[in-house]
Amino acid sequence: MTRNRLTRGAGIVAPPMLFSVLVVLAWHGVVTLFDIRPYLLPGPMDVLHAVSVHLPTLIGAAALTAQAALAGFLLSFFVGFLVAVLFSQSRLAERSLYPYAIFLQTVPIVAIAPLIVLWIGHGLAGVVAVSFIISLFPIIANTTAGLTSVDTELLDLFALNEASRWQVLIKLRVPHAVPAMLTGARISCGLSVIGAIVGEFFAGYGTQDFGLGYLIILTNAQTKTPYLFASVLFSTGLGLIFFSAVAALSSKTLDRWGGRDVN
Amino acid sequence: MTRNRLTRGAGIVAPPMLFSVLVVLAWHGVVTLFDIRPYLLPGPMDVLHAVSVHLPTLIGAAALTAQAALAGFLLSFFVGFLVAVLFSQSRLAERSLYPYAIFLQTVPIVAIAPLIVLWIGHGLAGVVAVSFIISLFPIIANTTAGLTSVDTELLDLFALNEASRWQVLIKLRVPHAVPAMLTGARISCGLSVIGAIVGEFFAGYGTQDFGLGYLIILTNAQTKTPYLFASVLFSTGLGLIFFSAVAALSSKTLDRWGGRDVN
Amino acid sequence: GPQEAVEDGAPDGITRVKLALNWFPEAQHGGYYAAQLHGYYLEQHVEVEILGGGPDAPVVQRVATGQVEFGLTNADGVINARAAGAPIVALFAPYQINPRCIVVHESTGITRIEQLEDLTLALSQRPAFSHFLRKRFPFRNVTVVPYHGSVTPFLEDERFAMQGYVFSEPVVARRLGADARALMVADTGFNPYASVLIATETTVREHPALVAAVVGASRRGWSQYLDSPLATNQHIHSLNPEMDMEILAAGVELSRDLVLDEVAAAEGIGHMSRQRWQLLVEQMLEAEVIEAGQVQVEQCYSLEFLATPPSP
Amino acid sequence: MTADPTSGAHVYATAVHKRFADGTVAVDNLDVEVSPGQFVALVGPSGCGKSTFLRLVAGLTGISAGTLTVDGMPPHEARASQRRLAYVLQDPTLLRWRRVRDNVALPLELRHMPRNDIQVRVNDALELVGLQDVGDMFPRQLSGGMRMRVSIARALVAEPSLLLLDEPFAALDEITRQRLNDELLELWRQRRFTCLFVTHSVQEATYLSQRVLVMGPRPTRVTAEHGVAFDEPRSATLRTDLAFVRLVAGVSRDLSQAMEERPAE
Amino acid sequence: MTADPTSGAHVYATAVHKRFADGTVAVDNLDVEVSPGQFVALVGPSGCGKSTFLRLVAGLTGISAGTLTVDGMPPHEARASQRRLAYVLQDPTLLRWRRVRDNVALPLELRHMPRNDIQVRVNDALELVGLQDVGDMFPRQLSGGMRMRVSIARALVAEPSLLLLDEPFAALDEITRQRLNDELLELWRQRRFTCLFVTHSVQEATYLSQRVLVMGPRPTRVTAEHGVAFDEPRSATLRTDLAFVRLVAGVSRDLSQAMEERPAE
Ligand SMILES: Nc1ncnc2c1ncn2[C@@H]1O[C@H](COP(=O)(O)OP(=O)(O)OP(=O)(O)O)[C@@H](O)[C@H]1O
Ligand SMILES: Nc1ncnc2c1ncn2[C@@H]1O[C@H](COP(=O)(O)OP(=O)(O)OP(=O)(O)O)[C@@H](O)[C@H]1O
Ligand SMILES: [Mg+2]
Ligand SMILES: [Mg+2]
Repeated sequence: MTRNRLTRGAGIVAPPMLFSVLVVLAWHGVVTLFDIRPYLLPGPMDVLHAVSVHLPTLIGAAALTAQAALAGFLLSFFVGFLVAVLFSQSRLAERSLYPYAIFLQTVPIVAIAPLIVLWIGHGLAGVVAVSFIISLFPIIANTTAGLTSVDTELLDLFALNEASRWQVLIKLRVPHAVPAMLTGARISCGLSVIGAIVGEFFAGYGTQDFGLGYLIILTNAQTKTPYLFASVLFSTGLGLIFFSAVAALSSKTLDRWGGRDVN
Repeated sequence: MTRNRLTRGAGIVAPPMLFSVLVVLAWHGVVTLFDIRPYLLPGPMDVLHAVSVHLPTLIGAAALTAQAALAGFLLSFFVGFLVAVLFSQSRLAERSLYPYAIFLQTVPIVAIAPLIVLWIGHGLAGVVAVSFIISLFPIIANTTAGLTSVDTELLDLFALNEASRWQVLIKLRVPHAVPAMLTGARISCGLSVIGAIVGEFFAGYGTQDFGLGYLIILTNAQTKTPYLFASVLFSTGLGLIFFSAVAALSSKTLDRWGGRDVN
Repeated sequence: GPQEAVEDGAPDGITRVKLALNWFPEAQHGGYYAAQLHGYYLEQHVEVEILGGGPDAPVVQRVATGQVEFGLTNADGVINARAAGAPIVALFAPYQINPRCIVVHESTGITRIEQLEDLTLALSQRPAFSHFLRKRFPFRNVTVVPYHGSVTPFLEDERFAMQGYVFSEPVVARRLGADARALMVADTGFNPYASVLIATETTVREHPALVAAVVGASRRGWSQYLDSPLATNQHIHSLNPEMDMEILAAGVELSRDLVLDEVAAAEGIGHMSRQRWQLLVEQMLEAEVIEAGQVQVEQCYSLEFLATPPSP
Repeated sequence: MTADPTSGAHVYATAVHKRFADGTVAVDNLDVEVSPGQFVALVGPSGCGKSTFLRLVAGLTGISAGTLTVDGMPPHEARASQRRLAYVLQDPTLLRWRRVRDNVALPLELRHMPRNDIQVRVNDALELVGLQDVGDMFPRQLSGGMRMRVSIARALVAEPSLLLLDEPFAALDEITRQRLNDELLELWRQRRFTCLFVTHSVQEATYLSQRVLVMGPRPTRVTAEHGVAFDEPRSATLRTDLAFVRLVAGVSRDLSQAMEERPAE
Repeated sequence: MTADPTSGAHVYATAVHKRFADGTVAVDNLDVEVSPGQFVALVGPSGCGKSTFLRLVAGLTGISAGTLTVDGMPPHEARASQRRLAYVLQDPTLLRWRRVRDNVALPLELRHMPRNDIQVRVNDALELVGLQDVGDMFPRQLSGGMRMRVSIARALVAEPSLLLLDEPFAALDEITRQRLNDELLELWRQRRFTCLFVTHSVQEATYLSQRVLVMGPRPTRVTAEHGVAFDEPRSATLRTDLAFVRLVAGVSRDLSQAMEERPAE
């Protein structure tokens, strides 16, 4: 049983690993073959070297960014959920408020950075705010879609039992929306990482601390491209970790929603 | 009939309009009451004034940005669809390639700007590329979810008829995924606008032409905040237009998918 | 001479090259636009297409990969590029004095960068000077926050200071009613040449006549621009309509002092010296922006094309 | 008419007309009155409008013309009053993320009944339909007939004063069906709710009800009616009673006639 | 055994065992052989494993132990060979975004039949089930019985050599049901496909089939078998034939016995 699970685990992990190895080899090949300069596109060895040299710095920065991104993601998940609930309860609210949600989605952070800093301040809070703004919309859109796409038959069932609006929401719409919410979370968790990085461009953490956003700006300005790519790799790593966590949660939860006969 | 439709149209449009008026009044009130400086948060009259003064410039810039955003959106829709199809066909491909999709989602554009410019060039193409990268992921995530959440009973039906993989895809998975794809499109259309603006930050269009991204950077640098907000307003306007177009398309299409008895 | 510039053999005898700016067109690019506008490049049988930049424009990479023949960056950018292995060479340096400054409120009474304390300082992590300053000065009780291009926070807070270009942020801030004072970074001794014309080693080696033509014409352009900038400013304004004539005019005023210092008066506009490159490399080493052995000072620049002063 | 919550609801329909958004007229000029506590069976050709009629009575969809009241109120108001409605829809309509037990508990949960009471009642209802062993399974683990029985159990826990059943036993084997027939009759005898029962089995209709209404093809109306006045309590022996067999034959004849009037689609 | 594509398929099962992922054993030690062209009816208590058996024969799920072949091949291979399979699932299983007509056309479309041929066949099939007028509607606009008839039409257009029907007529009124019984028999007489027919109506099972298999409660196996050897073609008068009535009574008795063996859930 455990053995079996282990081998199955290997079967799941091995092919993507293999594929990654191929990608890295191809990357190395291209960089070597076309003699691409490291300041433009560093080869995998260059990036690896940068990682090894700057590992403590990268880890520290990634930890700080992860913290902000996680907070931003959780905030966007909860707020987005509440907004979606509001939208699902009132077409009027939906029609009236959607434009403002789109405003948040389409506003360049640089334009509202002074306001964010003024109202929320520099440091972690500001970074979290940016991460939140950037990762909010997918939660709203997907959760709203999930909450409003309930089968009419099930709505009838609840109407027959004179369920209150609240009961329809809690016992029907929300459970029905769970898969859609998880899809929204999959999108938002990556956005929360890039949001935290962008937030660091504008808000920072203070004099001594810094996250991946700082490293990215710095290494980019100084044309330290291998180091830049190492930082980007860490940001993608964060995205992957977040994504995997959401995916693991999904597959656990969704068993209940659409589990299949494994035969 | 037509009359009726008109009044109904008014019934749909009026309340959000009214709400907008309230929001604008509240905004005006706050700015006046707390005597907020226009360079920090301009009042609605300031923004309106900026719009009226710079209208031709704003329209020209918005048109250019719209063009890039539309191209980026369409590209991400098609590419995202194809990637999702690939993911739905092979868990292996999904597991192997998802990390790269997340890479695209979490990479700060500033880090890969030189590569984009090198491979795709400055001008419209570069801007479109950034818009594409930023708006791709939601299409992939939602379409994949849609393609893979087909009822087992329907899959059985197709298996019974010895449908090929391709037929299952074209005649079952894709139609079933349409609502999810449209939700993805709702998210991506706004992202494509912000993507185009970010793209304009470093790729530009050439000597004479400029989009909203240029206006935003320049007005921000000179702290012409009312004008900056006017530009942001236009960017949100673009987002709204895109969103409304997708929403209109949705409600037309979705009639077929889950139309309801209107009684 | 001009004849040699035809070497690339375009049918009409004109060589077409591109020049990538590091920002949207503004006063710090004035000399190059003047050369273009007044036909100085064309006189040398070179047609220069000037490409505007933006906040994240990758100028060094574009030059290094040959997408454009020429570009503009600051001297520290050249050193960064060389440290990364990009064969970039500085050819011509109009700004002898770097226009970088720190903007403070006059009410703080601060008159020198060393005195910065008890305030919030918006400093981009991009340019080398910010690292140099932070290494060099104690900055007691100074909170360093990112800088993102707007003077709004400065206007809001008396104890707020920020980086800037002497002809941009202080001007904007004053126009909005603030008592802005610009403290020149160059006064601290960290003074990289600015708006430096760059090309690759290959271009310099294989097309010396072209390079000479462009440098010569640019030099003439700068001289012309500082003398009578109006036409050029109008041209810049037409390309970058959000850059108004007033700011451009102020920019020229301030630029005169930064471009035409004693050295330039003696040696001609755009002159560079080994000592200053050497000093800059040492300062960047001190700021830990580069590492020892990464950069050979001599390779950073070429004085070859500055030898002959421009014809009037 | 005032409602007595301990007895069944009163259903009254005159000249009821139902037209769907696409123009289909499902019910036309239908007149039906069901006294409180009556058990009425409806039979009629497939697609004639039986389910539509039940949906109208339940207030799930509105009538297009005519009058339809439950206890003197429009159906949705009656539903909202303290009078309880239960409806076994034609499809099981279970919540796929809830276990069988929790699906059955739903109406009681929605009524904020204490957990312990719910548990007792749910167990009773599951036992009634013969599903006491699968309470912890999910709907997808059940057979078609079992799912339908879950839906029946869910309706019965609600202790309604008006019970609507739309072909509840069609997916069951004859023996289970018989047993559930008797259980239903027994419940009805105890509680005297009003019951509208749609079935395609004329025999079942006759066995269970006090009146059998024969409905014509779409747009449907009542084309014949039979009173069923056998002794109570009824039991399986009734099925071989000659009077019963004759009545069944009579209803069947009316049904075929109704179908010939206008060809059903 | 080589397959003759013009005649029915051969189904052979010995010691078949089916255990679901959750541990439920639905089928245990089942032995069935169906000769090519035979019409076999299956009756058994709700939840015993009839649908599961059909799914095994269709190759939709795999057996856990034993042997099960169709034309000598594992079911999924048989399905993939040129032999055609059609299966009326217990639920209608329609594509909600396709009109009725296009739902029925699906199997032919999947086979790349020319459009014009499809149209003719679809019209015929819709007429057979009495739905010629609703071809342009969407499934949600149909009644439960109509949806099931669409599903039947979809199976019949496919001209299968093995036809599996899972309670296809349960949602239909008796007259429509009778008519479809006769249409099905007529089709079978013409084409001689092999047919496995699950029903809860013992009468229907006896009327239609050549053999009636009585299945026991879960885990199911065949507990009794009756040959049905009436003259062909059969017609409605058979239903009042004494021999027929006796046979029905015999099957019913076996069914009750089977249910008592172990209590069904
Ligand atoms: N939402 C709808 N829109 C349009 N037509 C509908 C709708 N629902 C039902 N109909 C039509 O109304 C008629 C009656 O449907 P109904 O479901 O009431 O039939 P029924 O008597 O219950 O049939 P069955 O015995 O097959 O369940 C049918 O012809 C059907 O096509
Ligand atoms: N996917 C599944 N997972 C677990 N158990 C299942 C699954 N599908 C069916 N079963 C169980 O297998 C048994 C047989 O189910 P099946 O659907 O074959 O019954 P059936 O004879 O068709 O009943 P009915 O007449 O009610 O349709 C049931 O007890 C059911 O709970
Ligand atoms: Mg019905
Ligand atoms: Mg079954």
